[in-house]
Amino acid sequence: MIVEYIMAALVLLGGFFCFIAGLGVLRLPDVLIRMHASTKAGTLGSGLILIAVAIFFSDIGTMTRALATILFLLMTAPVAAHMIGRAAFRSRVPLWNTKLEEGAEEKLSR
Amino acid sequence: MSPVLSTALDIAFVLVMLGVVGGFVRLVKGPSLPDRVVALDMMTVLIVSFCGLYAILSGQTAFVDVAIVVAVIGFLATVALARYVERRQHRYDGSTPVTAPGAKKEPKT
Amino acid sequence: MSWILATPIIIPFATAVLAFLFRHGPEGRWLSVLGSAGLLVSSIILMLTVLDEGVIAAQMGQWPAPFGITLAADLLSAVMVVITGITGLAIAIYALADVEQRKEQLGYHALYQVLLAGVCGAFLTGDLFNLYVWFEVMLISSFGLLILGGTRAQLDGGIRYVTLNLISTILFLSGVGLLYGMTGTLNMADLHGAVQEVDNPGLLVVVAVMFMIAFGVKAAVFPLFFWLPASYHTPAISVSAIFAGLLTKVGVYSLIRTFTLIFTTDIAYTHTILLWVAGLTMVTGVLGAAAMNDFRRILSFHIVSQIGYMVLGLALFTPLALVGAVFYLVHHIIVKANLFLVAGVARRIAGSTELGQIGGLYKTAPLLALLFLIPAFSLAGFPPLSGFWAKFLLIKAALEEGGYIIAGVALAVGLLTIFSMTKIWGYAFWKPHPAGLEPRLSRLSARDRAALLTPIAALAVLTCIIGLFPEPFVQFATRAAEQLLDPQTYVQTVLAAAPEAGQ
Amino acid sequence: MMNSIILNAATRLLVSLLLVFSVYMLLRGHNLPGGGFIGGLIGSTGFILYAIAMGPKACRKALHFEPQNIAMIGLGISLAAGVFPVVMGESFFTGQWIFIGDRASGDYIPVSSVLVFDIGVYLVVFGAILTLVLALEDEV
Amino acid sequence: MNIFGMNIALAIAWAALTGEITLPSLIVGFALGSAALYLTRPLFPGSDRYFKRTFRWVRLVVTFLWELIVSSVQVVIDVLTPQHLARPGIVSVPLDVKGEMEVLFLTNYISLTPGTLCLDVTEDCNTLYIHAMFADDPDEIRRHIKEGVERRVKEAME
Amino acid sequence: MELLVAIMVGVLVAASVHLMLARNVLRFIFGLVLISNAANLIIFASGRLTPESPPLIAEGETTPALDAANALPQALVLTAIVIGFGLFAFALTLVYRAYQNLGTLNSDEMRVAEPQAQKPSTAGQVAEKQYIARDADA
Amino acid sequence: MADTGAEVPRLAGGPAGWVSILIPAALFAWFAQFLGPVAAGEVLLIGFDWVPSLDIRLEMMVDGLSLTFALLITGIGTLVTLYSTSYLGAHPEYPRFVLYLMAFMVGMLGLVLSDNLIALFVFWEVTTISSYLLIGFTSDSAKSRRSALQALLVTGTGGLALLAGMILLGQAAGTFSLSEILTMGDAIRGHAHYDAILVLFLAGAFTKSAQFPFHFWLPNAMAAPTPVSAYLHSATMVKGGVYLMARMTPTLGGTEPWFWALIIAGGFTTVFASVLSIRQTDIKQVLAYTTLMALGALTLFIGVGTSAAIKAAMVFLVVHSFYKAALFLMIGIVDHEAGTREVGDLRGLALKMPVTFFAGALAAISMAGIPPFFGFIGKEFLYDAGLEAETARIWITGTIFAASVLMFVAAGIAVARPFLGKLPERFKDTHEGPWTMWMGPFLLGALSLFFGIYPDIPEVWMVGPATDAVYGSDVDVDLYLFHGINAAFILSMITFAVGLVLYLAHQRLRDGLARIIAANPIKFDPGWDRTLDGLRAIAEWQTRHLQSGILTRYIFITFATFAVAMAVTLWWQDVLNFRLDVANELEGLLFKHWAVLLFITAGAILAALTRSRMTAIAALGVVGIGVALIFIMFSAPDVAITQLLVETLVVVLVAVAMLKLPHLHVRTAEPHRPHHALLAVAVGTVTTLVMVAVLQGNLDLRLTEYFNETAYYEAYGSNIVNVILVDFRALDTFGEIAVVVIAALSAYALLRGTRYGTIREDGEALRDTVDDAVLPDPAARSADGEGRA
Ligand code: NA
Ligand code: NA
Repeated sequence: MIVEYIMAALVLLGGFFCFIAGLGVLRLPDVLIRMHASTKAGTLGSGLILIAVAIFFSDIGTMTRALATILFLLMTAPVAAHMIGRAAFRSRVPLWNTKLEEGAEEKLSR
Repeated sequence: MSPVLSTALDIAFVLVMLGVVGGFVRLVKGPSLPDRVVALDMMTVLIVSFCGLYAILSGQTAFVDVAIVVAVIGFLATVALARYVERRQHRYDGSTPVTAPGAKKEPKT
Repeated sequence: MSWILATPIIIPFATAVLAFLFRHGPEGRWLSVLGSAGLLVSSIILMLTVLDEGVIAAQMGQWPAPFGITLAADLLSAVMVVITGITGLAIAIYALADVEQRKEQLGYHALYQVLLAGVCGAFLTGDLFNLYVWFEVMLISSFGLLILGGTRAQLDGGIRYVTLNLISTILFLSGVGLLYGMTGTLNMADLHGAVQEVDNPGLLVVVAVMFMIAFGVKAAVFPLFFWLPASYHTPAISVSAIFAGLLTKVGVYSLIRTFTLIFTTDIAYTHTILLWVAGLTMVTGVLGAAAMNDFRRILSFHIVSQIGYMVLGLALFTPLALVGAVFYLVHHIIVKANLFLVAGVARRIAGSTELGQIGGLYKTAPLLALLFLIPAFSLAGFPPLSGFWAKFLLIKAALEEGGYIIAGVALAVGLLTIFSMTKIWGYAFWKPHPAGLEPRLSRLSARDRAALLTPIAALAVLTCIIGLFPEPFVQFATRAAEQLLDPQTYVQTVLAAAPEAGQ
Repeated sequence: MMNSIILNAATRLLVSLLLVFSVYMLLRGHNLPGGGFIGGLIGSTGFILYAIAMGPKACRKALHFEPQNIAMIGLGISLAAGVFPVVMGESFFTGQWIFIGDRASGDYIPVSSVLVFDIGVYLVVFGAILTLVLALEDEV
Repeated sequence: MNIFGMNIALAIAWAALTGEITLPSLIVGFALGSAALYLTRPLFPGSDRYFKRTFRWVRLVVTFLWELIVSSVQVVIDVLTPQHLARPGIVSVPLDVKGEMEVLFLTNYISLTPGTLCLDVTEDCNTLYIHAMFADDPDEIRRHIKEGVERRVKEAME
Repeated sequence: MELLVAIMVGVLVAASVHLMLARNVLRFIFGLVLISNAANLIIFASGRLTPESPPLIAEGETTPALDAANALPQALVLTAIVIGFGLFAFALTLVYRAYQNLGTLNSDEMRVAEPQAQKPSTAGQVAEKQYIARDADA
Repeated sequence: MADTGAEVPRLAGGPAGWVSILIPAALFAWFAQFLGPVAAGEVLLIGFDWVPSLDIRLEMMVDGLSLTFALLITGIGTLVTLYSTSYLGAHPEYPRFVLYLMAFMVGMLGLVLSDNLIALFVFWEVTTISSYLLIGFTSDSAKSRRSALQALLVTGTGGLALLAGMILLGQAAGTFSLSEILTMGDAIRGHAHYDAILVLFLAGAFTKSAQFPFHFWLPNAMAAPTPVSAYLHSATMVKGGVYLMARMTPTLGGTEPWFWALIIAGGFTTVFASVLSIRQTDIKQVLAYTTLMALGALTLFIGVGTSAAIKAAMVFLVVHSFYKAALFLMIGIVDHEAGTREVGDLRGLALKMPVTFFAGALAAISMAGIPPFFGFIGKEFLYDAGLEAETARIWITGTIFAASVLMFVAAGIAVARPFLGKLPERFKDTHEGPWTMWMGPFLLGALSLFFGIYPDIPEVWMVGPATDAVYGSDVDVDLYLFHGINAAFILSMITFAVGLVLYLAHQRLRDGLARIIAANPIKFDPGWDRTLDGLRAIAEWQTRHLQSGILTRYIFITFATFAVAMAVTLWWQDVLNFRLDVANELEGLLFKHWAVLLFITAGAILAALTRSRMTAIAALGVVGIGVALIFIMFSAPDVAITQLLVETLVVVLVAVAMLKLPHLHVRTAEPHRPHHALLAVAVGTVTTLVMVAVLQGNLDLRLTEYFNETAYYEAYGSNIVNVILVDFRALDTFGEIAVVVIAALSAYALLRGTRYGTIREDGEALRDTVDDAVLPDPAARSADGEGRA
């Protein structure tokens, strides 16, 4: 029973972070800031739900797969963010109130 | 499945789908290409959640497999799109009409 | 039993794999010829078996019908496979001199063999979804063949061909889905019975019309034929020829198969539509040909026009009309493929297929002139060549049914066919070459000459044989038509073919 | 080529991981979601990533075989799996099964023409998609 | 690695002994095995390093997870509050780590932790560019990364 | 449930037809992707929709659950998806290459295979060359 | 060149020449053996089954009519082929000529001998084809080509009508056998299809025999080499139509429509052609028009249909064949030796070419109808029959009178003008043609005289039996040269008198005619061109609109066809008569279902409307994901995985391709086209309606149940979808992977086979022709061996 509650909590929390990711992408002022939302909240939300899945099935095969999925997200989400961020910067997307360090412009644009 | 978990799942579904809707609106609004890519990337991550929720709802581990595949390939799509954003902007700056390359060869970048 | 039905699919696929792996050497093209010969042999064995035993069927994977996929051959299927074997071999030989090494290295022979496999699969399958799959196999290999070489005309023609055919494909697929949704089965013999029990018979007609449109695009009937004249003149001649011979005929075959076996619940509605389609197809196609000034484009429009005759046979839906349709199918494949092959030789020695730019073939290449005249006059329906009998049967069938107008249309279209065949003859053969060139076959190397002319001559001889000795062919077509009109044997054979019948 | 150290590093990790994962999906397909298509598709995604990150040339080198040959050989294997029963006197594509071990007790390893067929499917999908993607990548 | 292998073997042995080869039993077995190995480490030369690394890894993962949660909460706050709180900036950080894998690990860590998102690494692996949500004090950010994250990653992966 | 899918299919079809009717052949390709999805949904829905019960035989069982979803249309859809992908990939490369060699994506401007029809008068003159000899009388 | 004294006469045509002569000669001899039995009233049937299942036999029916024709065909054929050896033997295409001529002869023989309607038609068309090839023999000449086509199309049109007529007749009679049909006259004439059959048969006969208004092809056909004209266009082929009418007289004849059709067409043709013959300056054309006149007369008299008329027709048939072939051959010799056929140029050749002159004179006298020549008998019989006719007697007689007068004139023009008078300087070196050439006209001319003197011979062996056959019962035929001074004789005398006057005035007559004709607005020959041009214009108009080259229009028509056909069928079949239980449908739908629905809908609409490529791709991705969600929600994990993988690959490929593709709005701004939007909505609506209707019914789950039950026990798998894919329906999967392989190979070939930039904008024509064609310079080609890279 307690496990059910834990799972319910994880699921709700995960859903909440997912919602925040979506809302953040919608609301935040520029693309790089939006990426903070999608990368962090999205990954965390999915991760929580997957943990709930792992607990729910609790057989070795499913647990490994659920955990593998989490690991995979942790591994790829930041790389994806890096790719988009770099592309955004290079394609000179307007940034909201952003302080640019000297020389960063050239280095990043190449 | 206890009513608690079942209710939590229903709520979570609504939350996840709302997140997806948020992403979709961003996708439509843009305004820049990277914005759209971010929206799409986030949506694929949310689909992972959706699959996880469905796995619990149906009691079928099969949907965990869907989740893992989504995690793998969502990344690939994002990388490809990011490259597109980066390269495209280099090639055609702004929206000035592009002369079709049928007649003469363009230098490779 | 099973192997007899499967070999026309297995052989070309195996050939494709081997020919592709040996694509960089000369082995590839000889493998292709060998494989085509193997296909012909296997198709003849199949035909003999069908003649001997009547309808035959085999359950793939030993799963009983209607659960697994059934391959089945009645006389129509068998003869279509034989014709595929004949034209396949002829064009494989022709390709020895027609297809450049560059294209071979890109996989020409694999594409070609898979095309043949797809065509045979479509003729032999007894399963509607499997038919869809073979259609796709055919379609995608035809895409590849069509653009191989990549001239601008090919790319442009390719876009037209691809877009319109893809639409048809989607319609076909959706139709299969809907039909499954109504009947719960995919096996065509099983569908024959299942459609009788559909709750909403009118809906079945709606789906039938959907299939009609899907197959209509494939068969290039009015008003769905645009893709054909837009593209058939662009690829290599070998490719044009195999397309001209086989592809649209698979559409016609499918129309015949489904509208005799499955969609016969409201003939008054469906087959009346087909009758209109037939007439309009004949007329618009032949007028299109009259407007063209290119050897291959004229021939392409004639394909459309001739499809109208075949559809007419189906639309009339009498025994004699179906005899005519079957006879027409067989005749047309041989003749039309051959005409394209002749066009290829004409281009090789006279420099173009554009009628305004060539000429003089009659004087200096009399053999080619003869080899053109035979299929051309056969196409135009002159006796005693094969085309005459085909038209005769259909017109007789139409008149017997009181279809005076459609018979008149068919006759008038025949006249216009003469008109455009003689246009080619007048410009390419009789008129002197505008550049003063004397196109001679001797300009070709002996090897090329043999590779190019042997298949043409063989097909021409076949045309003459059908024309001079039509009786066995008519009898054959009669039996085939009987099977089509009374599908009970087909249905029972397919559904009863025990999985153990594998040996 | 993306010229990104981060992406390159991630790719190195992912390619082999995806390859292993794809084979896993292939082998379990008969009993759980997966199979030849899915396996082949996942396997190819790894190399697509490789091609995007490090360029098609490097990817071809890593593949060792021409992808179109892989695809064709896959087709040949699938065909052979279907023809084998014909040689054995049964219908085209009749599954041939050998169980190493005792099936009743669940301790067994199945070897079947069906699995061979699925392996062919895997190779076809893998080879074909890479043929396509690499040909396109060559253009970029 | 043979110590790691032994640890795995112990985990499997535990699971086999308990009669259920499930993930929880394996994890328990692994933990018990580690404890056993730790206690008997004089018997295994070089096992010191193994445990040091294991410890650093565990520390890294735990801090990482913690920071992921913190950063997400930060995002939540910014998203849910009506005004945009962020004061974004792009900051360069000189790098000590050299290997590709280390860089990957580092950047992933940075991206998933509060307020920072890794934008790019220069091709010579010398400089890291990050996007910070609160870039009032770039030096503070640099210091946090150099002395916090980078050090821990280096230690874990060396 | 099926009703909703039917409506969705209708929307997808309408959108894809609209795209396919565009002069830009790239839009046609987009339409193709959409309509393939629609066709797959038609097959899928034709097998009727069953929530939350995949056609898998659970370990230790010999048949799937009684309420398991219809497996056949799933297999058909799977086949159709892969075939559709093959066709799409080819169509895309074709459009790609055609753009480079024809210099346009506008199908109205692609007039190589079917050149702009000559003015009827000129065409007539060309064709008439064969008929130059005419007797004056009768 | 010294004569080496070879015993075997040398033929200019070589072996082909010998073949060409010996075949007709042998056939002539063979047919001659039937003269006895046929004269005795026998009808011989010799043949075998050809296509028994269609009631088609290859069977000769040898009776008086067919034997007469057969003998004319082979006899004149022998003479013409002999003539041709000299006329064309040196021509490089002479063997082809012989081939066509032999084919023609076989066709003609088959036509007149066939007992089976369809076999008759087969041979009928053989004559059409071979005459096409013969008229176009001098293929370098545009005039020849045009004439050949004209002949082919005009007679071909008739031929097709004839085919329809024959099929209808065969249906009405229940057989295609002529010998049977000939006995069913009353039944056929009373049949509902009689009028149609008649019209169709006459269309065939009139075109073949060049009856007005289908006459114009025949004078043009004179573009053919002269032996061809002599053989085909006077003696044989053009009489095919006459044969047909004669043959069908017992079956179709004797009715009002038959009568009026034939006498109007025949009479008009007769007068019209004889007037025009005077107008010609080319002697061959003069003869051509007189041939038309003869064909008209024959038609006319077959139409009249009395025993006297049939008798007259048969006599005239034979008479005309003799003299007309002779005259054509004669003018051929003149042309061959003197180089012209113009009546204005030729003079006084009699001494230079005495034999030719003599032969021509014999034939011309026969044609003029002067006793004691066979032609006189022919004319007398015509007058007799005309005067005996029960209806339209005056008109018929008048027609024949006018024709006879003008034939008299034409005979004069054809022979008197070239041979008599003072020899111009330019013909000084002209000499007689070789024996092979004059032998034909000489024999035919001589026979015209011989048969005039001994009319019993043709009467007993040919005309009599022929008349019997046509009339359908025994007719008393008695040919006589002089039968006392009766009305016919008096008319003959008047004919000569008027004819002589007109001959003397014929040049003025010709000028007058030329003026009248010039003023006449109705011109058939240019009308023919206008018909063809009109046809071509229609064809081009249709093709321009239908096969417009505009892809969007093609697609529009395709979808519109779908929408209209489906909508009409839905309405017509009253499919949408069920009541939709919406409440039930919507039961159990949760937020997630609605969300996915909205998600897909919004994605689809976005994809359709956006002008940004990136948005479009993303929208596609959205739809793909949405569909995958449906698969997830409705229990299809395998499909969902595949869908997601494929959808991602789609996005990846598009993203790669778009790096080099232009923006959606660059140069392709889509105009707002309401009819496109309307069609899109229509297609979508129709699809939804059909789908809803289909899903109303119950689904038979036999197949699925079978799979569920056997998957584990017989196919050893637990994932039923996969088991279906790799076992139950493995053949589908195999085909599908073939699609994948080939798609990849094709795309590869497309990308690798055509390097961007290697094909120049203007290089197209070069590639299509030059690359594959062997060029005029054979040296360059042979240098690189096989000529293949
Ligand atoms: Na075709
Ligand atoms: Na399948």
